[in-house]
Amino acid sequence: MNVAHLVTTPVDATRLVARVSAPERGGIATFIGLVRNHHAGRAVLRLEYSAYGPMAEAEMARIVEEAERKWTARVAVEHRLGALDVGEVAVAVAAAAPHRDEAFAACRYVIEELKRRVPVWKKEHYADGSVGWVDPTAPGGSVPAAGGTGA
Amino acid sequence: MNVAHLVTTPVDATRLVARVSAPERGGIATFIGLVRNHHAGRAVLRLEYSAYGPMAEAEMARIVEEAERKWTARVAVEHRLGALDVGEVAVAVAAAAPHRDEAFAACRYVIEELKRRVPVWKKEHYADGSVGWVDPTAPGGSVPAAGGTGA
Amino acid sequence: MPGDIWAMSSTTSAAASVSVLLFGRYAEALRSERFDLALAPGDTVADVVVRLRQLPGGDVLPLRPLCARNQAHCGPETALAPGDELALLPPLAGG
Amino acid sequence: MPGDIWAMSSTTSAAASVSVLLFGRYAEALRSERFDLALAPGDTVADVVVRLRQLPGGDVLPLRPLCARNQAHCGPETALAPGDELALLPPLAGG
Repeated sequence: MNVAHLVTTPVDATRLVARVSAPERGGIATFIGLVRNHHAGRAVLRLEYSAYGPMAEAEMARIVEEAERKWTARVAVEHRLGALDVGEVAVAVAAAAPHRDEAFAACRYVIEELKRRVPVWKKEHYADGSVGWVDPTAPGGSVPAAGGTGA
Repeated sequence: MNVAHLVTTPVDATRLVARVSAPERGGIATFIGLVRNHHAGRAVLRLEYSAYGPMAEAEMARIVEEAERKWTARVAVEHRLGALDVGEVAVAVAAAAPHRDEAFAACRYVIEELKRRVPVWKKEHYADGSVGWVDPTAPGGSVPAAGGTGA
Repeated sequence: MPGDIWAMSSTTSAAASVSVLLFGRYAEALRSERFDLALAPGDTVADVVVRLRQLPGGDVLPLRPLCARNQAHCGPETALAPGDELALLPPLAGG
Repeated sequence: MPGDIWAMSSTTSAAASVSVLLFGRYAEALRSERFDLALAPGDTVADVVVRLRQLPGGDVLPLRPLCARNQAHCGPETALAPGDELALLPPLAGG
């Protein structure tokens, strides 16, 4: 069963929890990443996620497999693509394991590795009309993108 | 708003997530504890949670307050009481924060402190007909309770 | 003479007594969820535990059980005041 | 003479070419999401990056960008084979 997906419809963490639940797994840790209304001191109105689709899903599947092997856990993850408003869910991870240590560790591993390895990009639309590509390696956290109407 | 409750109806993690969500909080970590079908090598059929109610809610509220202060997070927690079947949710914690480090830390803190400090007890009904009080300090993880029909 | 120092709620004035709450297997073994005890000046949690251990089933109690005074965790040397609510807590198993 | 070594997909046989995929601000700056490049024996990812940097907007590319060969992360010294899919990835921002 493939449990690592890119989706263009709303991410539902409850659905992921249901997928990983089982009577022998007593702990489920989840992480939900939402679109924030600010980034590096700038007011954010909305954003757009894009991806190198086939690789992103393959890499997510590899990460899930690694976590499941390392912690005897069961993991599901979904990442949203396209246009998102503030408050919408961008990514959700659910990790179930017999005990909570493993569930937390597996959940944390998946979101950290996803951020480190999965080819997804984020374009932010700011309140001042400008648009930026989020770049964690850039000084201000983003670099200007084409299509902005402001600064 | 009180966000630390004992409940006798099903715990709904989604409701807790909704309570802590806000546009400035980009990360929500949750933990869901379910009734497992096994404990310390014994098959479990169902269990009963009881509590020192007023203190349990007061202690949960103190823990939530500590976590919120320590990590600038927003936290909600619910613990179920009464009879539960395998697979039902016993406890759920949701912690929202601007970033995921704080969300994970706050969530983890609340479940660890809850287990350490909140006066709740668990009676397990085993497949062999016996009944035990769960006791993490006892050698087999539980001590016999009255009312068992077996070993 | 335990009989001298025991007094149930109906015969004890609240001003000179402490409510002891029992839970889980402590309540099961002592067949009660609550005792109202007369309090001598200077009585600590440990003093109350010693008296409860003399009751039938009282050996379920460790000498230093987990306990709470007025709904907050406390240690066995905690002094009790008239009207206090003392809870003796079996090993916790929540979550 | 970049013109000599560039060949778009329509004129290059798949057997001797590599598909280069661009994303995010790399695609924006180079105004394309895909180039099919002729491959010389021994060409590495770094060789391809050097050539792409000569194009208009190509200076958006660092000398050692994050990259993937056939949908798996790879280093800039990775040798390319005909038919490979090379992706040049701007700093990741998922999650």
